Amino acid sequence: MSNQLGRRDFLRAAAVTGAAASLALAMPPSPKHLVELLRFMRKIRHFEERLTGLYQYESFLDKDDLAGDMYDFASKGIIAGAVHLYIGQEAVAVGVCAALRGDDFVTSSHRGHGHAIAKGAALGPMMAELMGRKTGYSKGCGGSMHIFSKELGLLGGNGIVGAQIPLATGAAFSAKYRGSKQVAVAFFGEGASNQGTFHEALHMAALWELPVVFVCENNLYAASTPAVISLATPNVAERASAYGMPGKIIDGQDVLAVHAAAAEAVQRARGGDGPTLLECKTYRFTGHAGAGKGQHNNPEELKTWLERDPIALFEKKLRDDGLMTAADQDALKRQVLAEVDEAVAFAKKSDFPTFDEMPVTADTDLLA
Amino acid sequence: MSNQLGRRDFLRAAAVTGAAASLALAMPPSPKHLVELLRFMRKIRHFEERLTGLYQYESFLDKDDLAGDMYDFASKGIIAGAVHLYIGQEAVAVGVCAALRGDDFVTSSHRGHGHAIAKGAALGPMMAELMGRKTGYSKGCGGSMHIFSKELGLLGGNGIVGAQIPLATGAAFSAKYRGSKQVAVAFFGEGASNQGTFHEALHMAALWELPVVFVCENNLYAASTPAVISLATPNVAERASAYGMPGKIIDGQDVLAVHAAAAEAVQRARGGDGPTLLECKTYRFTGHAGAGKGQHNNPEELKTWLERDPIALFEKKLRDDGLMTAADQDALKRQVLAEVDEAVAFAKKSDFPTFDEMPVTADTDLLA
Amino acid sequence: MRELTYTQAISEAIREEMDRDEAVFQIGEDIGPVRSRPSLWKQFMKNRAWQTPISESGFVGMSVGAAMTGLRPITVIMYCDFVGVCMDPIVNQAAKIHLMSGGQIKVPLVIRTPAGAGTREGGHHSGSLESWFVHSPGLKVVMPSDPYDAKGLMKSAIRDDGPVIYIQHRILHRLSKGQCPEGEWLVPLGKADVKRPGTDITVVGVSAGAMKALEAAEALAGQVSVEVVDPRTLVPLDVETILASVKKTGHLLVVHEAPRRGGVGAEIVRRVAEEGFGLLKKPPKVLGCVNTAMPYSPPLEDACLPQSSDIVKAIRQMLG
Amino acid sequence: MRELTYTQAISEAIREEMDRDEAVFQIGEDIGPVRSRPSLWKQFMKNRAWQTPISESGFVGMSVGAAMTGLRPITVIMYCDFVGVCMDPIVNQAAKIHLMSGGQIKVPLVIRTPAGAGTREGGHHSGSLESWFVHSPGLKVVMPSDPYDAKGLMKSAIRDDGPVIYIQHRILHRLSKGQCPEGEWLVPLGKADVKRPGTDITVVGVSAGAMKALEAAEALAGQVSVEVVDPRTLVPLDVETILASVKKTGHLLVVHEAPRRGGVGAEIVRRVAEEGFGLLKKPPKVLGCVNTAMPYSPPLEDACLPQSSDIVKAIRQMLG
Ligand SMILES: Cc1ncc(C[n+]2csc(CCOP(=O)(O)OP(=O)(O)O)c2C)c(N)n1
Ligand SMILES: Cc1ncc(C[n+]2csc(CCOP(=O)(O)OP(=O)(O)O)c2C)c(N)n1
Ligand SMILES: [Mg+2]
Ligand SMILES: [Mg+2]
Repeated sequence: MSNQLGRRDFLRAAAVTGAAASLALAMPPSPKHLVELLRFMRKIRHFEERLTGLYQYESFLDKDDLAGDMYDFASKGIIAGAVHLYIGQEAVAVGVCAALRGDDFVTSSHRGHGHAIAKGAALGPMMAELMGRKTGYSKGCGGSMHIFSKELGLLGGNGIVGAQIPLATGAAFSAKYRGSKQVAVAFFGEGASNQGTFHEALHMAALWELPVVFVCENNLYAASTPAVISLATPNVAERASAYGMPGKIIDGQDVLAVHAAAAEAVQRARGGDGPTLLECKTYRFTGHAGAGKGQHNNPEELKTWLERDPIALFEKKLRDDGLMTAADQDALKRQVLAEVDEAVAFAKKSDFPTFDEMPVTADTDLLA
Repeated sequence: MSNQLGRRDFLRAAAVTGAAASLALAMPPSPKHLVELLRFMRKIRHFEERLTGLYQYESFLDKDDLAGDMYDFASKGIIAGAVHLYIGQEAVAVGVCAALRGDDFVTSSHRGHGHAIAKGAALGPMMAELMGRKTGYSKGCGGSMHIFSKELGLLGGNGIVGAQIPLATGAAFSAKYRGSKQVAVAFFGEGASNQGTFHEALHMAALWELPVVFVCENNLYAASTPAVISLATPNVAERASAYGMPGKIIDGQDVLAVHAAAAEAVQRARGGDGPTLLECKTYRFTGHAGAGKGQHNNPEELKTWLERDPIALFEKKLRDDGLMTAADQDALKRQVLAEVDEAVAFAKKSDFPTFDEMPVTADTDLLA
Repeated sequence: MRELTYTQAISEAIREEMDRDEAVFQIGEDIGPVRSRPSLWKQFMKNRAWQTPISESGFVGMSVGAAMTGLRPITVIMYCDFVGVCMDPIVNQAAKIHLMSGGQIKVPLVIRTPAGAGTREGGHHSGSLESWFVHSPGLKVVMPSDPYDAKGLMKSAIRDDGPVIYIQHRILHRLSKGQCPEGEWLVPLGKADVKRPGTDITVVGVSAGAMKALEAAEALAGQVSVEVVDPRTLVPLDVETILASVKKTGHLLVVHEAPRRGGVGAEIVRRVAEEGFGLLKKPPKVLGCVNTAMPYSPPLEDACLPQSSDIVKAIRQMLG
Repeated sequence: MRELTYTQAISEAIREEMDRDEAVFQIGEDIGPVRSRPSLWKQFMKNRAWQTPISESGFVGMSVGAAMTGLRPITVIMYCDFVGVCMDPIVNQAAKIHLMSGGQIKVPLVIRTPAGAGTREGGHHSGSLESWFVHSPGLKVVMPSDPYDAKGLMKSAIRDDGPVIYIQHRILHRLSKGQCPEGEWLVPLGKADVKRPGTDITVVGVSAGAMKALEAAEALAGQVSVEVVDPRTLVPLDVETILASVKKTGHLLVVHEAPRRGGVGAEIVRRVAEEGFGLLKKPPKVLGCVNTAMPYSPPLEDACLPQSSDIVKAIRQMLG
């Protein structure tokens, strides 16, 4: 049975050109692949920097507020809503997705642009989604937190903290049931590790030896809440032992360290040996939401983390190893910036969807 | 502030006569207390044995059923509903509750008669509750799974597996907030340890160093599901380390072992040093539900566990230590059986509540 | 023809659909027969019944992930009341992913849950929560009242490409038997059934409400001609059949076990008021559970739930 | 008199009630200002604001346990949509314990949650789920539409001895300002308010629906005399005030942001149909969100939500 099912077209990606996923089989990565890792990190960085500019921020924070919006964002710009930036954490998404095949699955969080781009999402439809256009990945129906791509195995960001963890576990269950040898990855923050879904999903994944990798990005904050007051023990990785699952702590600013750990965990999963929990220690360089325009949690602390900018660290390594010159790197950056320009232009000239184009089935009584 | 609040009458029990709780301060327990421990175990045992007789069991199990009731019970007897017996596990409730003060809090599960009796519940109103009479602890509105007693600090059984764990944690929070030095205990099964509430509540209890003791009764089954296929690792106690909390494995058939471990955990909690997870290895001697009339999960395995009947083991110890003779023990048993008779008589002659007596407030539009 | 019980009918539907499509499997607590760990995965591949830990939000979420990636889970929530611990994966994930993904991703998931009261199980084991799901766009909601519908609707639910909440009634498990054809049949989602034709009053009975309405109709036979309409699916709702009946009778009574306040009775009254204004000769009425948690004590439970005698009384009042 | 914003009004209520009763405290995510662990407990005792991990079912359950044992928590669910992860402690525990304990144990708990759409946050951050709570006996449900009510109802909610769901609207946070007296006032639970008297049609506006109804009434001023009734609390529902208004106008439109299907509009229509049959001259109507998950794209979100222009249009149609 499993073979027959496995052969069906269950989100098996077509050849995904330009996807970080295409780097998967090189371990250790070849020089060409290393440059691609850098390119993907830059794509995320510059894509998101551009969002900041397009987001017309208004603050409503009232210092005496005991009762209002917990989050301080709003925009009347061309990009609206709650836009959570990934800047500072790029090494995690890129390192992990580089260890995946095109047909592997990824679920993500509210902070999902980086995971989508690293899994191979093109910047044009990403930008269009954020501008609510019908050329967006989710036809404008999703927005920043809900970027799906069936062909890339992108099972969506998620607005519910922790909900993506069982979803990835279910995709892994499906892969095992179908015998397809696909692997699933769930990306989530240290804040999400306090949700019941974390416990339930990790436990069942271990119990049933499912091909899933749990990637916790511990960026030390959950919105305004520091990890130091919301985690009873400092390391999320240690929770893995409660399920008899391996748990590892990784330097999330070092893309090669992330990639090596992810490759091992993915191999373990694909080989039928079950799940792994990876805790990547990282940091977000902007405020929680508001496309980078909201207040940062801790500007002092931020300074020391900026010294560990994952892109700068990796560029230095590539120069030190003689694989790229500063000029090469500058050229790559320009290429990416041009790609971002194109994405903005593509999105801006795209139409908004109309109500009648909303993807709903007639039998659900839309207007009843 | 805390003192003022602490002095208010928040479920502080009046002198609770006959409660196991009154044994609390004796550590190690005095001979007199040891006899009381035995008495409480017998009260639970014989109370529940009587339920079996009052439950008019009908089986609906269809071996080919893929779709029906997962549980095989129904009764048209004087006691109806889902009645889960505690027989076999008595040492846990009695050992733990003997380490509590009268004003400490207990939350319990669907299998809650033992916890209620051990915390001091009288058999008459217990039996009346199970017969749905207005003299029952919950005026007949609760039933087997919902026995509450404000004055005994009994915050109810629970029909939702795992829901009682945050409730006890909240009672502990309240005790700490009020500075009342009360301790809360949550009783739950190994099955419940797979619920998200277990994770969330244990984590917050550890984070905030709340005065709560988590008592997991690992009786090797969750309804029809053996722990061996539902726990990824054999010991629930090991999960405590994920929260930086002590976790201990205890022989749940040995009332003194349970009592010693509980006394230590309660002391730790009351002293402000935070929560403990105790895993008591135990076994239920009857089927999951149906007042002991449903099928047992594993009759072969049961035989070996019956050799570790907690009452028989403890009686032997008391005889070996020269604290009681067989005749004393027989007399005690008869006393308890007579108490059960009285409870049945009391309940049977009690009235059913009427609709108009239901404890609902007028402003909730009961009939609107 | 042969006699099937309600649960036999559902079992048969599941077995046939499993034979038909290997992507179909069941997952949930205590659904057996997986009993020992070492051979677990192999057994599963044979059995297609996946017995879980008590982790509803985990395994419902997993079912959504599995449904997004090619499988067709039938996920069991043992009692309807327990959905309180796993509403998120149902209403925020399963129900919304199709729209939020711009129509790319379908979630062919059946959530099957026994509901209903009458067994003296008290406040946590007596619920009927269909109206939460009716109010959650993206879900279909099915509530069969007899074996024929139970089987045919289950098969349609499994073949549907979106998430379907299939609510079976725990009293019907035991009480409902009926003549059924051999072989397979489908009952379409969105088509009500007139279980008993009549001319004086329309009683819309939901799930066990339909059974009780039929009892009441029988009790009134010769005095009042009661038309019993079973909507069978609440989303989509076959309002046309209800309106046609009300047009004929001029009177509407809705019966369900969920509390009256905010129940599907209100929704049915709204549809009739908006779309069939003027058809009613007298005020419509909804009979549901009293607005309270379910008490355990048998006389209280009986008093809180609508009984067929209450239906008889209500009909007499409404027409009298 | 002075001007208060909606959030200032709520803040003031909370602060006053905290001063009045030391059993009152807030608990929830990101409610600050606790920032560092070592001094945590001490700060808490000072601040009465308890910033939690992201563990809603845990801390809501804890709040219930705290409320059962003498405290009066105000528990914050950051967005109404997130209640999917913690319905159980709300509807099975908080709501039912009073009845299940035979009336022994009270649960004086306020669950405060911002709801509503209009901020382009998509499918998981735009929900209004009041009707789930309305259908859960044992809860009271409060939805203020302006600063005066927001403060007065919050104070009543905190002083109530049962669980109260207090739903504040995220758009009103920013847009709603109003003249308020100095000092303290209470608004009772269960008392609707006629926000604008009129004679031609009754518009029952829930939360931001009341604000939009007032805009529509203003737009129609001189042409149609619109009476805007704000129920303020949905449980208990002040049906008398609604019936009195409908008796005068003969027309009923209900406006809310939750989906029409199974929304509180249906419940209000049921009450009017059952208790005020014959008062309506034309079919009643409910304007709610289209029955779909909320799409992100601004034109789609705008099209799915009832706008004041839709209210104007509906009124014209209904009377025309
Ligand atoms: C169930 C739920 N609770 C709360 C929120 C609000 N919220 C959105 S993001 C966030 C913080 C998440 O922190 P973490 O998991 O560490 O991820 P990070 O933002 O740091 O990437 C919170 C509390 C939510 N979206 N869902
Ligand atoms: C949330 C929830 N899921 C499922 C059930 C059904 N159920 C009742 S008892 C039980 C087994 C509980 O096992 P365990 O926690 O080990 O306790 P035990 O019965 O062994 O004492 C189950 C699955 C429930 N009551 N609540
Ligand atoms: Mg974080
Ligand atoms: Mg057990």
